[in-house]
Amino acid sequence: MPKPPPLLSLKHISKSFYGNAVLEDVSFDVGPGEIVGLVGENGAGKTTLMRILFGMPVIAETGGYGGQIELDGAPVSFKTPFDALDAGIGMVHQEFSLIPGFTTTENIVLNREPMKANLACEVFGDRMSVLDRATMRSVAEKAIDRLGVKLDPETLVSEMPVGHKQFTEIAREIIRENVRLLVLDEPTAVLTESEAEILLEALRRLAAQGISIIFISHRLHEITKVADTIVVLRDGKVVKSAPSEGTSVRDIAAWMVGRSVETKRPDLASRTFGEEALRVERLWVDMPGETVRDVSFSVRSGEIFGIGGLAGQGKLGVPNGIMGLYAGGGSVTLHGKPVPLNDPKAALAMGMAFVSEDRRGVGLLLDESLEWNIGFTAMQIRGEYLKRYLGGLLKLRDEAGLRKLAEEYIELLSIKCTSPKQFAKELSGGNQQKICLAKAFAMQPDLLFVSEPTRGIDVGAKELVLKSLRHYNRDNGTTIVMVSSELEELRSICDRVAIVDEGRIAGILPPDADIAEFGLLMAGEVKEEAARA
Amino acid sequence: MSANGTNGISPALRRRRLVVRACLVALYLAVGAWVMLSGREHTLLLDNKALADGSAPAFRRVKVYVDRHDPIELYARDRDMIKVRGQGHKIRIETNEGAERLEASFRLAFGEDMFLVSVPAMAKGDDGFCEVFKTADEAPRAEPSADEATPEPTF
Amino acid sequence: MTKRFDFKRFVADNVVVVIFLVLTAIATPISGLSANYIIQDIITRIGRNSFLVFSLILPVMAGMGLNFGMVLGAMAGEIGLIFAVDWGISGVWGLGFASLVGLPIAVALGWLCGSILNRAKGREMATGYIIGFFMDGVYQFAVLYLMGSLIPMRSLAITLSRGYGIRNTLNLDSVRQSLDNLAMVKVFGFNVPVATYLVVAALCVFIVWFRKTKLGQDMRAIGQDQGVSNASGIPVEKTRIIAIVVSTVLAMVGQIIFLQNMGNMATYNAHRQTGFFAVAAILVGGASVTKATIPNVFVGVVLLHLMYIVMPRAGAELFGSAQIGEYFRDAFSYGAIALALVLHAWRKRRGVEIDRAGLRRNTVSPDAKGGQA
Amino acid sequence: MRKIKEFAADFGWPRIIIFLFLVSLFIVAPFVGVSISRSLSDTLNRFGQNAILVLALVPMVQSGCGLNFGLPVGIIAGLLGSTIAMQLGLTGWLGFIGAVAICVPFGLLLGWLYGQLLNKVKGEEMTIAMYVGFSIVTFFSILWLLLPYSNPAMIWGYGGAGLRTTITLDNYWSKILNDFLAVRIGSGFVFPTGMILFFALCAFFVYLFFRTKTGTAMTAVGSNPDFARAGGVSSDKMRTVSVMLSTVLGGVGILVYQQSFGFIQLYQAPLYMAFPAVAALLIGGASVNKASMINVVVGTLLFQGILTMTPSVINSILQTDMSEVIRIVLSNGMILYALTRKTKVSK
Repeated sequence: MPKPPPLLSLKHISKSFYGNAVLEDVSFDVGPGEIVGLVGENGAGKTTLMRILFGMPVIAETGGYGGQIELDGAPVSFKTPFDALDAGIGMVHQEFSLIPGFTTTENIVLNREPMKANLACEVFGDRMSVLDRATMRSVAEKAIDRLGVKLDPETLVSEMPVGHKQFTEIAREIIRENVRLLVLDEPTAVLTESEAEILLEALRRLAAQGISIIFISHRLHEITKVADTIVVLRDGKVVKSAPSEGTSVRDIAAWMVGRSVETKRPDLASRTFGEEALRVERLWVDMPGETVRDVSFSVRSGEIFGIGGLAGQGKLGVPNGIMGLYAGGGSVTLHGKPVPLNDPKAALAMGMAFVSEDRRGVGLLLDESLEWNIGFTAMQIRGEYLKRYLGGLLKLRDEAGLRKLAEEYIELLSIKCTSPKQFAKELSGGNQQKICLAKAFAMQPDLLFVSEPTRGIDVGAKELVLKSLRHYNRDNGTTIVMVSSELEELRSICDRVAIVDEGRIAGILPPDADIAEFGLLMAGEVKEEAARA
Repeated sequence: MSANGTNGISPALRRRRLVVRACLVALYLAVGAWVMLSGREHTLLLDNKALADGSAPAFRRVKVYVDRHDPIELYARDRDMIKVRGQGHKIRIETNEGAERLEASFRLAFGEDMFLVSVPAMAKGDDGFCEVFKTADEAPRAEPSADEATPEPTF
Repeated sequence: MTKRFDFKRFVADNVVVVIFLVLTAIATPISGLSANYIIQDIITRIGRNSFLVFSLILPVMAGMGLNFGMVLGAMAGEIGLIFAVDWGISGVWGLGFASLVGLPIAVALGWLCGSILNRAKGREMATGYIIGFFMDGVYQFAVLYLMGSLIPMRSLAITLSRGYGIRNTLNLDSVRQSLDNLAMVKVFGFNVPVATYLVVAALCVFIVWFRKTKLGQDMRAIGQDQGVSNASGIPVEKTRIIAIVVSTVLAMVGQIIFLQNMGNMATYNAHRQTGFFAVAAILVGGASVTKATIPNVFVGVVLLHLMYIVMPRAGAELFGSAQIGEYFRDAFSYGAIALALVLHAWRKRRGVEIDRAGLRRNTVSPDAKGGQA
Repeated sequence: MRKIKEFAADFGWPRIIIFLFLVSLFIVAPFVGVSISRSLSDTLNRFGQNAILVLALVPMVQSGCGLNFGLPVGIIAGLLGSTIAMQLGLTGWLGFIGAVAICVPFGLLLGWLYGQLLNKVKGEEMTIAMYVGFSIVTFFSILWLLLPYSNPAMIWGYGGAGLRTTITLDNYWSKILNDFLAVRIGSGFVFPTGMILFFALCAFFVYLFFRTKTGTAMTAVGSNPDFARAGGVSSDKMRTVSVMLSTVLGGVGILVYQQSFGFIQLYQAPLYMAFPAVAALLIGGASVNKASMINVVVGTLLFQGILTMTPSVINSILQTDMSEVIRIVLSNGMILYALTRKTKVSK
């Protein structure tokens, strides 16, 4: 069978943010009616690629992209997402983009409502037309029909189950007459198994009607089930583009995470640990987007424990829950003493410290000086850096002490700044991260949680941050629990690495275990394989 | 943006809407002028006094009808006041004393507030029976100081 | 599925309405006013006030909260009336003339107000309130210093003796109750200003129709989620401005109707309390910052004004001082607004928590209950 | 040049214009026969009279509760203090100190309640604060009529019950701070040393407070509540403390205002008192979420300076009293500017 000419073809796409290459020479084709499964770790460049395809303004603002996008063989370049929509490309985002108080119908036809003109339009324009409710409904029903799902056109979005919301989103994209290509970004992430099943069925139906689909998911078995072609991105490059026939989940997992360099950890043998320091049992944390469902693990004193996994699976919820920043439950003990949950002050007072992944949101006082940033928690929790006056009646901030502390850490972590009085917002990302570390170190913690310590900082700073963590662990014997999306990083520094998937720990591996093992755990495929075996 | 289609309306439609809107502006102005003219209130002073040149005596008793207002009865040397709206008006009198003219129409100048209508002059057939009336005390009056603008201090 | 009527929930959802019902129910018999007197007064006040209150509905629909900036419209209406009186345009003609003069002013002020509110997203209400104060200064400047000097004034009866500026009280004799009296009909012994009611009814029809238009649908969408609306191509900022412009124009007409019934106008104070009365009325009627309907307006006007009628007399009977009654009603009106705003803010937060709890139930395995929840 | 531009953008054009306006008023003043020394004296007097009310806004701005339009809550506490002190027959220094002593517990109590309420409505504090202020003023209007005050200097001469709308402090503690150590220079200039000293004392206490552990935590809550929470600080508690502090300062502020003004104003008088204070703070360079002592001093001087100078100078030039209009447009324009200014989001 001769292959029809591709509908969309991406040719040598490259993109860099501030000299940091995110995409390099990415090329692949999407044929008419073909389903392409796009797979990759977080940060592999999937989102950036889709942003380029959609002409998101952020791309142009950061200097455009290289390479060419062709639609039906003709080069195209979209300036806004609306241009892409006009060209027949629809996108379903991970977050729902629906009006909660509107019905299914109203959402499906949002801003494309069929209308009946009247006299007022002559004066005030088309927007004075009255909505044609009957046609609206029939348009919506047609779209629902095309999807082949059960959806009541008159239910309010706020009252429907998540799955139906997802279908409504897709229905909205396919009512346009010219729609030819749909991009779905993690559409099954919020769905239950059975809902996901129905969705996949609907996608197949659409493909059969000639609509091409780019399907982004980390659930590899879904990809193998529904995709015709699988494209694997890693570090901004296409590492593999293969028909899904004859490709196993294990292959994809290996391609996704696999790097040529094997991690060697000669130091592992010489590491010794003390008693059990932290014990977590049946922890659940209600952190939006990072829900932890049921996590149990234990860490020994002096150990560096890594927690990895894909974004949204709940790895970030673990430290945030234990430190009391998000509502949670379960039992956590530190050296045998129970840690009260939902109480940050108590958690800090027990000798735990936390470097948050949300550096600018939670980690720093952007509009205050570095002295404040570094010393604040120590002052509030440990009562340090306060000077007593009037026999202890009046305790004022010890500016000199704070300054000394700040200078000490600026020296220690080689933080680049003009003075300890500089505002935190004026520093670069890497130096801000060091400030966050300094804040945690100033607490002289017994147990340190570090969450995404190297996110968004340059390579040099990354090395420095990791080195200071390693040294801190070695010199002070501090137990460290490190959460990171970067598997390599975890494997290079941790003594054990746990992988979190769907709010549960999928498995705990030594850092020098086979890379494919990690990949399978991350993709949640272990259960499946075990069931099959 | 083109999703809602307003940008893509045809030039013909655009022109038609432009015309409609221009008409609407014209209509707005026309209605304004119409309302202004027909709503304009004038005060008529109905005067039943002998004319200064003695050419017509005052009626001893006369009933005056202005437009559709209730009739006003005037005795000799009476003066009464009536407020009318608009510029064109009709006046009609009923009397037993005989008159050369019982009915007349007249127009008022838009810009003036008060007119003096001499009933004997009108009855005589004089066309200048309605003239602008200027009050002597239209100069700024001394007014109670309480009415001076002293807005209460507020925020 | 039949929904059982939940009394507790009903009270909780309409607590402001319930409080006012109870208050007036207690105060009415104490006041000793006759039913006839009260009903006649209410009939008059519905005609006088409801138009003003209606002007709040559209901005609520567009998610901009209660439009305290409606006083701008009231000012435009007052300027229209000043010109109508100055030019001696009387009767309903005068009202029409005032509206025609006020229209462009209201549109311009509304546009200005909407643009400012677009720069203060998230705190529209406080900003709208301050815009009202600010424009009050500008209004004073225009009416007190420009009218008669830069803007020619004809009538000496309304200008101050110093030659410019408008007097403190404007006599509206020439238009007094001209709309009310256009078709005053006696129904069961009560005087009903049918023409005024017809105007209000026409406005209701307009609002019902407007909700069905594309623009109305866009406003509802923006009111619920600006981000989503923007992403689907609805011009958010422009639509918000339109909502405020329409509101301002309606307030302009409303103020003219209000003042023709009153018969005279405190040139510099008439608009000051307009926003407060309108907002209090619609909240007392059970509306919230995000939802306001036509019944809310009528219930609110009736309840609020019932209290305004009976409270001073009840105070006089009970404490021997009508002043206390007046303070009582002011305190309750301010309190009602504060309470409604507090309840709304509180419900919004509770709503978020309930959503989150729902999420947790879906995702957290029910048997994972080791610690305290 | 660029530096100047940056500075202007940072400081805000409206403030610079207001500053230049005030300077030009002072330059013009002698030419139209307005005495500079008297104007300066008036400005200082009004500064002392209002500065603590402006200062009262600072804690809530710093803790992230926004501009305290609910300042009347504190003012009510102050009114309770002064009326009760008067009822008890306290005069002179005893009277003033007594009034402050009575006002503080009321301020703490009302502030605590008010703070609890504001914690329930995070994000919409300003509108609600405004109406809480209005409600409490009207509610206390009832109480002024009903409470069993009996000092004949305070109650209506006839009728018997209820407090007067304005109560003179002439035989109590009128001008007691103003006259304390007051320095007279020439014919028109009086420096109200006592009052300025008292303000300086209050400002110093607030300054000290913001250097304590609690004060530091409060600033952090206002700057980034998530950071504070992660640092083990309860933002609700800090906000409540800031509201209580603001309310007490509001009460003390109105007491200072009263002794300088010579009268206690009751009933509807406190209704709009928050607005000039807010305007003054904003003119001084504060924003909706950041304020300092310098903002208070500069803002109150500028605002009160303009209020003093416009009636006399503009009146002499234009032969009309436009000061009222200028005041309204200026102060509300300033608040409007602050509310609509795109707050620099540093996230």
